[in-house]
Amino acid sequence: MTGITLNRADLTSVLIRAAGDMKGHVDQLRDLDAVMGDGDLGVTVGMGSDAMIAYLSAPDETDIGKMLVKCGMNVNKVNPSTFGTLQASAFMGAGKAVLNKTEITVVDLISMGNGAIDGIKKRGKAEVGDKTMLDSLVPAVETFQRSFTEKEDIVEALKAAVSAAEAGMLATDHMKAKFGRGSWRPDGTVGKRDGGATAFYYMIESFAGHLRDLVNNRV
Amino acid sequence: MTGITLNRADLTSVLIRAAGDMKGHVDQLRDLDAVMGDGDLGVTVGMGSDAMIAYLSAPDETDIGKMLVKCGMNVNKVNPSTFGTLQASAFMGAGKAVLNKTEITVVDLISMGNGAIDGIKKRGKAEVGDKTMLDSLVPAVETFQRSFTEKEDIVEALKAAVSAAEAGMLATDHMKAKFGRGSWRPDGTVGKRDGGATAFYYMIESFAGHLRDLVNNRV
Amino acid sequence: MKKLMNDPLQFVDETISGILKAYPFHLRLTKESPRGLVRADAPVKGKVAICTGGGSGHIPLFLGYVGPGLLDGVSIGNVFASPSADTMLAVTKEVNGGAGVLYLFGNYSGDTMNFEMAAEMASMEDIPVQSSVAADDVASAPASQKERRRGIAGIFFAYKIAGAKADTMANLDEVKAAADRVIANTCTMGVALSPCTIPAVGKPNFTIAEDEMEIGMGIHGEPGIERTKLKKADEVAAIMAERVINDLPFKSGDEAAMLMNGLGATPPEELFILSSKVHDILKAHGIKVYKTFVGEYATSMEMAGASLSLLRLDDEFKKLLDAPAFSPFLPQWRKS
Amino acid sequence: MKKLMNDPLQFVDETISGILKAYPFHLRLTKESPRGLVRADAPVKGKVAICTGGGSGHIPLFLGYVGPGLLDGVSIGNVFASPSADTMLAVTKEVNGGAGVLYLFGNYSGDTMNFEMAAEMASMEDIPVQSSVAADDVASAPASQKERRRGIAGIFFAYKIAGAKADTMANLDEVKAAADRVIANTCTMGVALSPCTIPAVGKPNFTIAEDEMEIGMGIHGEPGIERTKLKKADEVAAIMAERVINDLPFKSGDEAAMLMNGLGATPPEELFILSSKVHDILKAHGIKVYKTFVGEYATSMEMAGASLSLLRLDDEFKKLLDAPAFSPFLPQWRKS
Ligand SMILES: Nc1ncnc2c1ncn2[C@@H]1O[C@H](COP(=O)(O)OP(=O)(O)O)[C@@H](O)[C@H]1O
Ligand SMILES: Nc1ncnc2c1ncn2[C@@H]1O[C@H](COP(=O)(O)OP(=O)(O)O)[C@@H](O)[C@H]1O
Ligand SMILES: [Mg+2]
Ligand SMILES: [Mg+2]
Ligand SMILES: [Mg+2]
Ligand SMILES: [Mg+2]
Repeated sequence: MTGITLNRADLTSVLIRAAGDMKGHVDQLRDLDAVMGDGDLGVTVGMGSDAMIAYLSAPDETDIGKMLVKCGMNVNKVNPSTFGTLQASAFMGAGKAVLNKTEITVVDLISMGNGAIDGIKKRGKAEVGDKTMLDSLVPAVETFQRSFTEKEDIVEALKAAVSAAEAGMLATDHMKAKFGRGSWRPDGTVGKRDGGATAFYYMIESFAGHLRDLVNNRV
Repeated sequence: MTGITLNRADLTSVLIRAAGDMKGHVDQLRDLDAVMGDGDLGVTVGMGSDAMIAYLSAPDETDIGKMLVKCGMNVNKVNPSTFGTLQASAFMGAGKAVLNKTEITVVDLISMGNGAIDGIKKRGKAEVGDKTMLDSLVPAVETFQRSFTEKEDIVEALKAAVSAAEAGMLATDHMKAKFGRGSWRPDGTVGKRDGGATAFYYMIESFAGHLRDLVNNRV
Repeated sequence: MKKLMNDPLQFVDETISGILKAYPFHLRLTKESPRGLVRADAPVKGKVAICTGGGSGHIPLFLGYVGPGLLDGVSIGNVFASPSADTMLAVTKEVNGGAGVLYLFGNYSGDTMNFEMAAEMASMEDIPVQSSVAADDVASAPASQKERRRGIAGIFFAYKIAGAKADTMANLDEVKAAADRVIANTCTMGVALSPCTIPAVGKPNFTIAEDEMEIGMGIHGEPGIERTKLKKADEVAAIMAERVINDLPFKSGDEAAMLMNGLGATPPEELFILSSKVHDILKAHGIKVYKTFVGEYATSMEMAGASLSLLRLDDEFKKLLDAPAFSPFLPQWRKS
Repeated sequence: MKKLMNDPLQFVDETISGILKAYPFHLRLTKESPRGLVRADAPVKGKVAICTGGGSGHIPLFLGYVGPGLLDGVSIGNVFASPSADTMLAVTKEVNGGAGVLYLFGNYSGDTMNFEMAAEMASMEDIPVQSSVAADDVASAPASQKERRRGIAGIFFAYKIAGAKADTMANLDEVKAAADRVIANTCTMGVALSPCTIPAVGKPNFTIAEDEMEIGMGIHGEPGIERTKLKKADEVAAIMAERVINDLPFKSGDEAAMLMNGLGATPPEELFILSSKVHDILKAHGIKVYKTFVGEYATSMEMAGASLSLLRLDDEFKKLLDAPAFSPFLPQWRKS
């Protein structure tokens, strides 16, 4: 199960399904953001998902890299909030890692994950531990990479990544916010879960789940 | 009891006492004005009475006419509301009727009453029946004049004047307001007593009462 | 009552004090009255002076309209109460530049009577005075009894145009004629969504439900035409526009200046949403908007609501409306 | 929610539409984005262009500062939300007069990140871009972490002075340096008395008791320093003034420009009562007020409250502050 490749249609179908799933979480995300921030994260994630689905249903690029960059730009256009912009940066970073490709391998997937992290870090200046989306994304990508490098089993690696994302999300409970609206009263954020980390956890979980289904169907 | 004359001190003592009495009616006047107008009549009458008392306690004019004109100007200064301005106009009209006098007779008193009416009418353009202070003042002055001309008894004439003022005040219940804030919804004023007419009734009643006491003491 | 203030009885005097500290180049007190303000450079020799006055609580009304190209002096009353005739006289004496004085004020009985008294006193001091009384609120009396109407935000047009006319060194009769002609061609209609509180009273001047509005309410909370459920901005704009258009009436081919005035708490965003719709309605009626003013020109402290004023224009009015004028209380405008 | 509006989701677009109908001589839309507005005469050849942007609900922020002597273009977000980078890019392209573009905006993460993205895209189109980020809210972070502070009403000074600097045909580095120097010398502190409601959300953004105020609250309802009982105006003025004075710190002998800004529902009368006291406090500290601005310069829709901003002046700042500028959204001012 190592040598899997995904074409543009494979990737868009996984992403579209994951985006669709996100819409089931908007109320929870709104409530989490309302505690420390301004409560728009539900709206924000909903609009971003709609934009993803709209673009990816009829992408105007055959190059997967360019398609992801454009997907990010579309997300930003409808949702230039902090979350939306960083989500867009993640797409653009992922896309830049696989420019000029019409098929991607698992190694490319790892590059995409790291590209997404770079995009978010470059734009948002945050690091792991700052109580942001990075706290679920970074452990997920790292774990996926380590597991796949060690065992060359994508299904296994996806499972491990989801667990790492979940642990990362739960760990934000104990962190102080260094960025975003919570950072103006950092002590007030301790004991509260970060909305952005939660949103990314759900995205990772859905993406991994649909990708696993696709892989399993192929075997 | 016909040939009574009043000097400046007599007149100021009667007016000061009447002004003092007015302050017992401010709550009722506020409530009446609140029904059809803006509810400031209580404040307005209270401030006007204070200004009267302050000025008349140490008037800077020996001429009774000029003193009344200045008293009016002082009332207007602290209270330029509709009521205050018309009350000031009444004082000025009354004063103009007795310019250059240091003593006044009952005939002068009648001229002062008519001067007050002229002052109010000239400034406010209203007539009897328009649901204003004129509805208690005009019958009072007319009745006083008629009664005194017929019977030459000032005490009798004062009593008649107060009854006429009261009847005039009560009659405003059935009138439609043609002036002031009530006039923008005239039908809504029917069934409601006019605050200005009520205030003038109390002023007339107090003025008459204290004047009667003075006359009686002199006999 | 949630106000940033100190002693409610000092509300007006402290406001005046803040204004004088903020804009010493612009305004000064009269020598004889602490409630009279005049242009820092008053009197302007040979120019007809224009005075206004009224109750406090309406900034930029009334004192915000004193300045070059506008008015020369103002008398300031307590909140929602007329200033006194002797303040008006003090102002009159300090602004008179030898060409006489026009009293230009809104139609409320306290103000009218006090300006009348002041005019009589001024004439005893040989200062020629004339009066023009703004009465633009179409909701306060039928068109057949225009002289009974309340004066509200539309007085802005009379201030601007009479001020510019006086700057042309026109004589007192001509300035009064210009003001009267503006008043005759101005119609205003307002809506209120929430009350305000006179500081010395301490409780709201009227009550209105969370889902209600009052159409035609006056700027002191005087009764309007109808209390209804809160409507959409487009409906509110249509109610105001139709009533104002039909009152004069404005006709296809007319040119107009439009003022969408906020009463205090209503955000500019909402005023622009209303004015957008009014523009569309005027266009549909064939009425051309020469100039639009949107913002707070006549307020009622923290009251929420808006009013629409229209002035029918002719060439003279257009020229005078475009003439330069200055006040730190007013938004800037530009020659059209 | 008591608002004069139609569809909450159209709130911003209808506002823009009303503005364009009201002031067609002043502003126009960008060709590529319905959320980008530029000066009607953009681009100005050879002049450094200045762009700003931010969420809606703050008029005159942000679009009211576009005009001659001020800014060249603005990107408009939804209520309290950043505009998108592609709108910013559209604006950048239309205002660039060949001398480059300065992005001058308030310190919020959404805005910062989007302007950064736009700057990267602009540089790919060979338009030189620099950024200056206003962060004047002393209540949002200690002075040692000034760069973390929120940007609030004090950005007005940066707009005015950078705009005037650009008008001198200074180059991009010089205009940025002027803006940065204003930002470094500006401190602001606000108080809020009541919340506001984002139209699409439909309920107030925070709750506060009838007798409470929040000291240091941000213009979107971000947490302040302390929630206390409502205090007298003089105490509120003192709290704001002492905090602002001590932050830079301002010293005896300094000259300052002062802005007493209203958040929306607070009447001008109250702002003047506050500013009167601040004048007295500054005098007692030996700080001379060169120019005072009182009014609504950065609002939060119907929120009640006020903020005090002080800018330390030098000769260049004074000259640039006095330079002519025009916007129909701003009160007039005068050379001192
Ligand atoms: N600088 C940053 N880098 C990475 N993530 C961030 C940063 N700032 C905020 N976040 C994430 O964004 C989430 C909030 O997003 P959003 O609600 O869109 O913010 P806002 O409403 O303040 O624009 C936070 O929960 C956090 O996970
Ligand atoms: N034109 C007028 N002439 C005579 N009296 C008047 C006139 N207008 C109003 N009034 C009287 O004044 C009273 C209201 O006075 P006040 O409360 O001071 O008025 P406002 O608050 O409207 O200035 C009314 O009750 C009425 O008696
Ligand atoms: Mg947000
Ligand atoms: Mg948020
Ligand atoms: Mg009154
Ligand atoms: Mg009254």
